[in-house]
Parts: sequence; C-alpha cells; structure tokens
Amino acid sequence: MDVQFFVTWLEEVASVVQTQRDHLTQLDAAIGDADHGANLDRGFTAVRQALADTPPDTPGAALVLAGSTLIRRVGGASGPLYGTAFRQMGKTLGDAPEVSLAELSTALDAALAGVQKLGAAVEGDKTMVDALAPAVRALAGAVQDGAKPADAIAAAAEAAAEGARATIPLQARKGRASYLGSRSAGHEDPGAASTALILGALRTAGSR
Amino acid sequence: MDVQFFVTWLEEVASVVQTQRDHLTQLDAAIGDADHGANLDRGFTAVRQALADTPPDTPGAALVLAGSTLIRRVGGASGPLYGTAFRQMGKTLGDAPEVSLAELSTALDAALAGVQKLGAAVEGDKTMVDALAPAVRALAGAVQDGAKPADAIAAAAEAAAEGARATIPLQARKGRASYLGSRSAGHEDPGAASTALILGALRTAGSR
Amino acid sequence: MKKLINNVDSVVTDALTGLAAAHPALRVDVENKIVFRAAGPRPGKVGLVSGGGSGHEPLHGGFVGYGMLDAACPGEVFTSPVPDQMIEATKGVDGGAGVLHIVKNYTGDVLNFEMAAELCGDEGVEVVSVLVNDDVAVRDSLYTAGRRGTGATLFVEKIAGALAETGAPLGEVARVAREVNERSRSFGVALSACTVPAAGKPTFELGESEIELGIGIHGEPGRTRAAHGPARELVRVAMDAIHEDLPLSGEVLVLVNGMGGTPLLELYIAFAEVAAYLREKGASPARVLVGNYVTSLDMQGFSVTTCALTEELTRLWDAPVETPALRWGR
Amino acid sequence: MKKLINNVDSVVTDALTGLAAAHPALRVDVENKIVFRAAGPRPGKVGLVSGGGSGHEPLHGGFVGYGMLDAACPGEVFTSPVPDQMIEATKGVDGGAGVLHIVKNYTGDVLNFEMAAELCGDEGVEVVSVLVNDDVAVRDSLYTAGRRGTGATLFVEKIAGALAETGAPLGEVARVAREVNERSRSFGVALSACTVPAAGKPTFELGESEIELGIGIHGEPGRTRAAHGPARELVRVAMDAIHEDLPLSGEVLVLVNGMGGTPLLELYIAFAEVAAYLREKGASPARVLVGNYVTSLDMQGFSVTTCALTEELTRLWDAPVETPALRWGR
Ligand SMILES: Nc1ncnc2c1ncn2[C@@H]1O[C@H](COP(=O)(O)OP(=O)(O)O)[C@@H](O)[C@H]1O
Ligand SMILES: Nc1ncnc2c1ncn2[C@@H]1O[C@H](COP(=O)(O)OP(=O)(O)O)[C@@H](O)[C@H]1O
Ligand SMILES: [Mg+2]
Ligand SMILES: [Mg+2]
Ligand SMILES: [Mg+2]
Ligand SMILES: [Mg+2]
Repeated sequence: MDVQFFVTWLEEVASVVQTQRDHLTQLDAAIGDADHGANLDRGFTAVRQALADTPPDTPGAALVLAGSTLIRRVGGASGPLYGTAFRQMGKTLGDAPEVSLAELSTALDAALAGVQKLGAAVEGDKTMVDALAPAVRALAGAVQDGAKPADAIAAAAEAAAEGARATIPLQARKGRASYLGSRSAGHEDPGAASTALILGALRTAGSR
Repeated sequence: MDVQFFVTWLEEVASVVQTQRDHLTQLDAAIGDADHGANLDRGFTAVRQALADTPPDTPGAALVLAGSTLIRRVGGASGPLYGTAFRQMGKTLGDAPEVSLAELSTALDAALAGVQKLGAAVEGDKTMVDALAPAVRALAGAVQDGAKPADAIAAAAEAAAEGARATIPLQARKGRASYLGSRSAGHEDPGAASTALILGALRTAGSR
Repeated sequence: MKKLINNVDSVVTDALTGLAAAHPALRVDVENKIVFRAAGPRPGKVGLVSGGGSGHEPLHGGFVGYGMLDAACPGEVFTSPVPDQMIEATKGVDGGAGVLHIVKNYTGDVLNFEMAAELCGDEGVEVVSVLVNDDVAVRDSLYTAGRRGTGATLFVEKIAGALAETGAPLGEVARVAREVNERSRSFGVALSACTVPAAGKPTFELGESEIELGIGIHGEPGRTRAAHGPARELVRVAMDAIHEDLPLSGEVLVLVNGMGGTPLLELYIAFAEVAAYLREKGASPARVLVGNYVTSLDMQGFSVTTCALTEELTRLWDAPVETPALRWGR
Repeated sequence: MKKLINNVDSVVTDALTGLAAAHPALRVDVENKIVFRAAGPRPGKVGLVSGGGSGHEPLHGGFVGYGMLDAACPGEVFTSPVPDQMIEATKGVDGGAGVLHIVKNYTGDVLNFEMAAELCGDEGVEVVSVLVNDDVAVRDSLYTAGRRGTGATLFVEKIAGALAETGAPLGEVARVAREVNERSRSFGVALSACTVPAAGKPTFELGESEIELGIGIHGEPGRTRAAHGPARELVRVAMDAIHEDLPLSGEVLVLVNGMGGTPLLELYIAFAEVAAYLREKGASPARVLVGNYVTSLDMQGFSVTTCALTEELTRLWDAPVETPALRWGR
C-alpha cells in the first residue's frame, strides 16, 4: 500500500463522513450533544484540503498530516482522539514509501494504544475503542493467518462494524454519554459508529 | 330597582365573567395581549368582595363602589374604562334608594359618555363602545315606548350582544387591536364581548 | 404550557419576592407591587417612576437604582398597573422636586397613569408625564392608538435618570426624556409567540418557516406575517423601517434586544448585521447594548432600537448607573 | 428550527463579529476565534484563559475584561475549542507571570486544553490548569467521565480574575480557583430541550408535563425524567441534591441561572424559593446573581449554583469587574 492508497482512504473517509454527517449527529443527539457529525465533517473536509494543499510523499506523512489537521480543526473529544490515532499510525509507519499488511496492522495497534493512553477508555466503556479494538485484533489475526490484503481489511472493517453495533446495549463509562447513567443503554455510540465508517472506508480504498 | 337589584347584577356579572374568563382571554389573545378575561375576573371578584365587606345602601353607592374597585384592581385599558362607566352610572343615580327604568337609562348614557370621554373611541372603532352605545340607544327607545322593565332590559342586552357580534368584521382604530391594522378584522372585540356579558347579566338580575 | 412558576395567579408577587431577596439595594413592597430604591428619596432630586405590565423583565423593576428609576410599578402580566400603585410610588419617591412619570404609550398605561397623576396633583405632588412611543411598526394616525412604547423606554429611563441625579429640575428632566424619545425608533421581529401564564397557550401560532414582522412586546401578532430568512435579511427589514422613519446618521445608541427566548449568541449575530447596516448609512454604533432588556415573556425574536445621540445624551448615557440589570461606573 | 442566524456553519464567527463590534474593550480575533482584552496583557499579571463550546453565552467571551478573563476561546456550538486557539490565546495573554487555564470538566475540553498546555510549556509559557466540576447530578466515579463543569465556572473566573488583578502569583491564583470550585455545587433542570443549529431539531423530546432533572449545559438529557411541578418543588429537588452533597450553611454565593429560554420573571420566582430554602437550612444568600449566564442555547430551564463563601472569597467577589456580561465597581 503506497501513499496513494492512504490518500484515497482519507478522501473516502471524508466523503463517507459527509454523507453520514446527520446520522452521526443524531446518534450523538440521543446520548451526547449533537455535534459528532458536524465535528468529523469539519475535520475530514479540512484533511482533504490539507492533502490537496501539501500532497504527502509517504503513507506516514499522509497519516500524520491527517492526524494533525484533525487535532487542529475538530475540537471536542473526538478531535484529539482521532487526531492522535492517525498521528500514531503515521509515526509508526515512518518514512516507508510502501506499507505491508503487517505494518498496517502494527500501525493500527499504535492508533489504539494512542487513543487509550489519551482517553483511558477500555473495551466495554461504550466509546470508539469498542470498534477500534476488535478491528485491530481482526487485522492482526488475518495477518497471522496469511490472509490476502483485501480479505484482511474486510475482516477489520467487519469487526469494527460489529463492535459498533455491540455498543448499543452498553452503559457508557466514558465521554458525555456516561452522564446519562443507565439511560445511555439502548443507543449506538457515535464515536464507535464513526470508527466503523472510517475502517469501512479502508475496504473501499483497497478496492480502487 | 333597589340596591339589591344592583348588587345581584354585579354578583351575576362576577359569576358570568368567571365562567367566561378563558373565552374573553382567548378573544384578547387573537388581537390583543391575552389578559382581558383575567383582568375582569380579578376585578369583579374584588367587586363581589367589596360589596360583601361594605354592603352599600343605595344603587348609586353600589355602582360607585364597583367602579372604584375596578379602577383599583383591574389595570389595563378596561380597568379605567369600566371603572369610569360604573362610577358615572352610580354618580348619576345619586342617593336615590329606588331607580326607575328611565333613570337607569340616563345612568347608562352617562356610563357611555364617561367611557368615550376617557378613551375617545367612537362607534365603529371596534371597542366596548360598539356594544355599549347600541344598548344605551335600545334602552332609551324602550323607555320612550313605555316598555316593561324586563323587556326594556332584554332589548338593551340584545343590542349589546348584537353590537359585539358586529365588531367582528371591523378594523380596530383604538386599543391594542389597532396595532394589527387590517389583521384585526375577523375577530370579535374582547371588550365589546365583555360589555355584552355585563348587560346580559342585567337581564338575569331582573329575572331574580 | 410549562413554566417555572408556582401558580398562575401568584406569578408577579412570587417574582417580586425573589427580586427583593436578591437585591438588598431595593425595597420591594410585594403586596402593593412597588419596587423602590432602599435608600428612599433624596431631597431635592426629581423622582422617576415608571411601570407597566409584567412580562418585560428586567424592565422596569430591574432598572430601579442609582442613576435610573426611583420606583417601578409592575402590573399583572401584560396588564398595566393600577393608579393606586402609581400614587403610592409617586408619593414614596417625592423628594420635594416633583416626580416624572415615564409611560409607555398603551391605552391602559396612559389611562391609569393619567388617573394617578391627577390624584397626585390633588395631593400636592407635582407630576409631569412623558410618553414613550418609539415603535415604527405602528403608524401614528387616527386609525391606531398611536405608536407603542418599547425599547426606547430603557434609553429614556437611563438618560433622564442620569440627569435627575445631577439635581436638575423636573422641567429639564422631562425635556431630556422627551428628547430621547423623539430621537429613538424601534422595530421588532418574532420567531415565535409567547405564552401568557393565565392564557396557558401561545398567543398565536407560527409555522416552521413563518415569522411576524413589526411586533410589540405583548405577544400580539405583528403587522405582517412573512417567510423566515437569514438574520441579515430580518435585520435589514427592521433597520429599513427605522431608517425610513428617521434617517440614521452620526453617532447612534443601539439596543439589540432579545424578546426573552432568543439566546445571546443569536443576538450578537443580529448586532453584527445592525453594525454593518449603520456603517453602510454612514452612521456608527457609538454606544451599544445587546441582550434581553425589554422582553415579552418567552418569545423568540428581537427588536432593534436606535437613538440619535447628541453630546449631552452621550454624557448622560455614560454616567454611572447601579441597578440590577444595568450597571456601570460604580 | 427557526433561528436568528445567517448560516448554520457561520454561527460562531458571525456572533464573534457582533461581539467585536459591540465591545470596543475587547479585541476579537474572529478568524482564530479568540476573544482578548483590547488592552493586551499587563506585565507581571497572571493571565486567565478559558474556553469551551459555544452556545453557553455570555460564558466565556462575555467574561473577558478587567477583573475576570484575559482571553476566551469559543469552539463550535457545544464543541470544545482546539489546541491552536488555546495556544494562541495563552501566548497572547502571557505577561510573564504565567497563565491559568480554567477548564470545565468535559473529555473534549480536558484533552484539548491538555494538548495546548503541553505545547505552551514547550514554548516556555508556564501554564497551570484548574478543572471545574461542580455538577452534583453526576456521580464522580469509575462509571462516568466525572462531574461536569457548569455554573461554578463563572465563580471561578470572577474570583480568580480578581486575585490575578492584584498581582498575585500563578500558584495563588490557581489555589483560589480550586478553592472556589471545591466550595461550589450545581444542579440543573430542563423544561425543554434545545436545538443545536447543525442538528436542526431538539436534542430530545419532552411531553407537556415532563421535565428533565440533572441536566448539563449541552442539551443532553438529564439523569431522570420527572413530572413537571411548581417552581417550589423543582427548586427543592435541586437544592436537596446540592445540600446532600455539601451541606449549606453560613454565607452563600448563589447563582440562579437561566438556560437561555426562560424569562427573568421566572428565574426570580425560582430565586425566591432558593432563598427560602437557604433560610430553612440556616444559610443566607449573601451574594446573588439571577439571570442567563451559563446557558444552553434556547433551552428552557434553570440551574442553581452555590458557593460557600469565606471572607477572602467575598472580598474577591466584590472586587471591581468590567466585562460585557458582569460589571460592577467601575
Ligand atoms: N475517553 C474516551 N475515550 C475514547 N473515546 C471517547 C472518550 N470520550 C469520548 N469518546 C468518543 O468520542 C465520541 C464523541 O465525540 P464528539 O461528539 O465529537 O465529541 P464531544 O463528546 O466532545 O461532543 C463518543 O461517542 C466516544 O466514542
Ligand atoms: N380607547 C378605548 N376606548 C374604549 N374601549 C377601549 C379603548 N381601548 C381599548 N378598549 C377596550 O378594552 C379592551 C381590552 O381590555 P383589556 O384587554 O383588559 O386591556 P389591555 O388592552 O390593556 O390589555 C378592548 O377589547 C376594547 O374593547
Ligand atoms: Mg458530541
Ligand atoms: Mg388585553
Ligand atoms: Mg393588557
Ligand atoms: Mg461536543
């Protein structure tokens, strides 16, 4: 996977987030403050612009640029968290012009670690971690099993989607939704839902 | 008609205004500020109390007491206007223990004059004058024709009700409704409606 | 109707109880519904009394204090107070130099204040009344009760109050009050109706994309219903109406006033447009208030009031004031 | 959704344009969304920076000025600002004595301010952060993100701002800010939801006789839904929650805060009940604010915040302040 793959991925994320903006906001309205869709749309629109303004040379540079842009433009909880996730991925990939599936897996693991270090959420807290962690595991497993890239990525995307759905019955222990106590149960976590969209876009990028 | 007749009338007004409070307020909501029912209910409840606290000796005293109480308790446009109307009636009747139909007619004429002096409204301005003026005319006509008291009072009440209904198509030129310009047309004037209730109560008082 | 009240009939007295408890600088006669300065009248100072229906808070009770009113008479919600209140207030603030009645031009307010002034005169207190009628939405003609008094009331109370504080005589204080009124114009826009507690439901219904132009401060519908538009357009309608009536130029005192239910965030958006409009006409917003000052219960919407400043008016506007809702310089 | 805005995406910058035009004592960097004092930093004075999502006006931009904040960073509506804003603000107010960050306890605000503080430290500006978390509706446990910062933010900004104005060192200013927070408690009640412009519809639906207890300031539902009741009962629920957490006694600083859509008339009714409750507990409302200060867009409802006063805190509260939304003593 070269820089073009990652740029395509990020552009795909920008477009899917735009399409799903209202959906994400409505998820956030139910148990948060109704801004998650607007936040990510603002952020990834800026990412798309940044990629166009200063085209990156390497996968790592593309991801660090995306992460930094998110931190600088999103705000809220998701800005620093997603920003850190992309920056950690990028930093892990370093200057390499090409990225193997195994390297992608390691990078995604670093993203998860970054999110958890910053936000201190564990699986089951009803956050983006609930979508990201299973995706990381699925990708690592697929690499281990020697799966083809497309299949491995599909497995990660599937796991993220499944993880997001699984947040529905949970009671939140992190972020705004935690203020609702038991009333947070019965709603999908908006951040987990957006993580599933982001990883789903990886699949689309791979198939281009 | 003795003091008891007038006390009965005022009590009947208090009870009918209470029943029609919401109706009057809704009429006022359409072209005014939604307080006419509450205003008159507060006022006539106070009148009833005042009559009980210091029972008047004469018709004139009852009416002056009612008028002063309205001025002291109602506020708004209708407080001074109705207050003046009742005070003028009372003053016109003086100390007489008994009031003839002709005297009542003169008193009601004085009420109208008082209202018009204070508020400067003429017939057709879409105010209480549009109910009061025809009632005054009807009563005077009935007296002239030598009608029986009950019939004369019925005619006045009828004329007031008719006058109130006739305000519906008019455009207001006085009071709050005038601010609406042509939009005031199509609604009954709340003050004309309450005047019709007040004169309608005269009929009930007469039949007791 | 969901309101933060105990009882429809005790709304005004309950609020006055709270006002009294919150502001030790006020003396509130809850039973008779009069808000005084706790310090009482100052000998030789003209007293300023205003009043009107409740539901416009902070007007008028929130403007009682040094540099502004000496007393306020709140009536029931949207109902002008009664003469007894005004008489009691007038006598209570008379420091021997006479009393100014600041009356918004509504039939009820005018009639009740007239009765009160007459009776005060009989009792030897000199009273002069000033009528506020700044609302350009209403044509002053034989076909109306005349222009309504709205946002300019605040300007009149502040500026006349400042002059009274200097010991100026009643005639002078009345003169400046009238001058402020003559130099002021207002126009209001509603995005929603309001709900009078005693009525229990909104005074009118507006569709999702409808607004009312040319509203007053009593929940009544405006002059016309129109399609909702961007703040820029709504402000332009208001400013055009004002500018047509009294061309805007020079230094202007501006109030962008919320009707009670509109967030400050939005009022500042409106003010940005007002400022741009003024610049376009070669005028400048030399003194500015943005906030909920002359409200209409929970109505969503705004009004703009302008006053063409003179050196004297600017100086009096800048003079110290210390009331619950307006305070600077001390 | 009917709002007085030009455009869903320009709400915050349009409002900042208006804020800048209305208040010459502020310097507003509209593009970077930072509100500064026009006078700039005073050498040797600790700088105070706060910020958070927009939609809570006048918090925080309306509290920039003498005796309170040196700069505010408004984010998008209900979205915490980004580190860039905070870094720029922090550097812009540093007078060499370091900068205090006043951070409401929300994950987003905390994370973004943390990143900013770290980067400022790297650039040689000393930063100390103080977390505000006064809302007793949220239990501070492993199962939540901790208590929310609400009304006490105003108290912290005012009192720490007053101390900073005396030239006190950063450690002292941070100490008093933390003390105010520790002595403060809040509880909020919603009668209606609010509508985030970008969402276009209310964040939740309430029936004609339902309310939400234990709400924050971001339009989120509260801890429980309950039946609507008289103001007296709603205030009692709020005060009981506060009193249970930190028993009320002695002299108390009280804020009865409107959520944006509740008329002042009703807030005074609520304050009357708060005052009665305090007296019942042997406490007294020694200092009082009633009004819309820490709002949630157009939400109807109120919150109560109390702070147990000390002599020092009272003195600092009474010290002069000159900001768009809070002003006395000058
Ligand atoms: N401590 C945390 N760790 C991981 N993810 C979190 C944490 N707090 C919140 N989130 C995620 O952030 C999402 C909310 O993002 P967003 O709505 O953009 O920000 P905010 O909550 O500040 O309004 C939540 O749905 C959740 O997935
Ligand atoms: N100038 C006037 N002359 C006669 N009647 C008037 C005048 N102005 C108003 N009214 C009457 O008063 C009624 C309104 O009374 P009310 O609602 O109690 O007072 P307000 O208009 O002050 O709220 C109107 O419907 C009208 O009949
Ligand atoms: Mg959110
Ligand atoms: Mg009325
Ligand atoms: Mg009225
Ligand atoms: Mg947010």
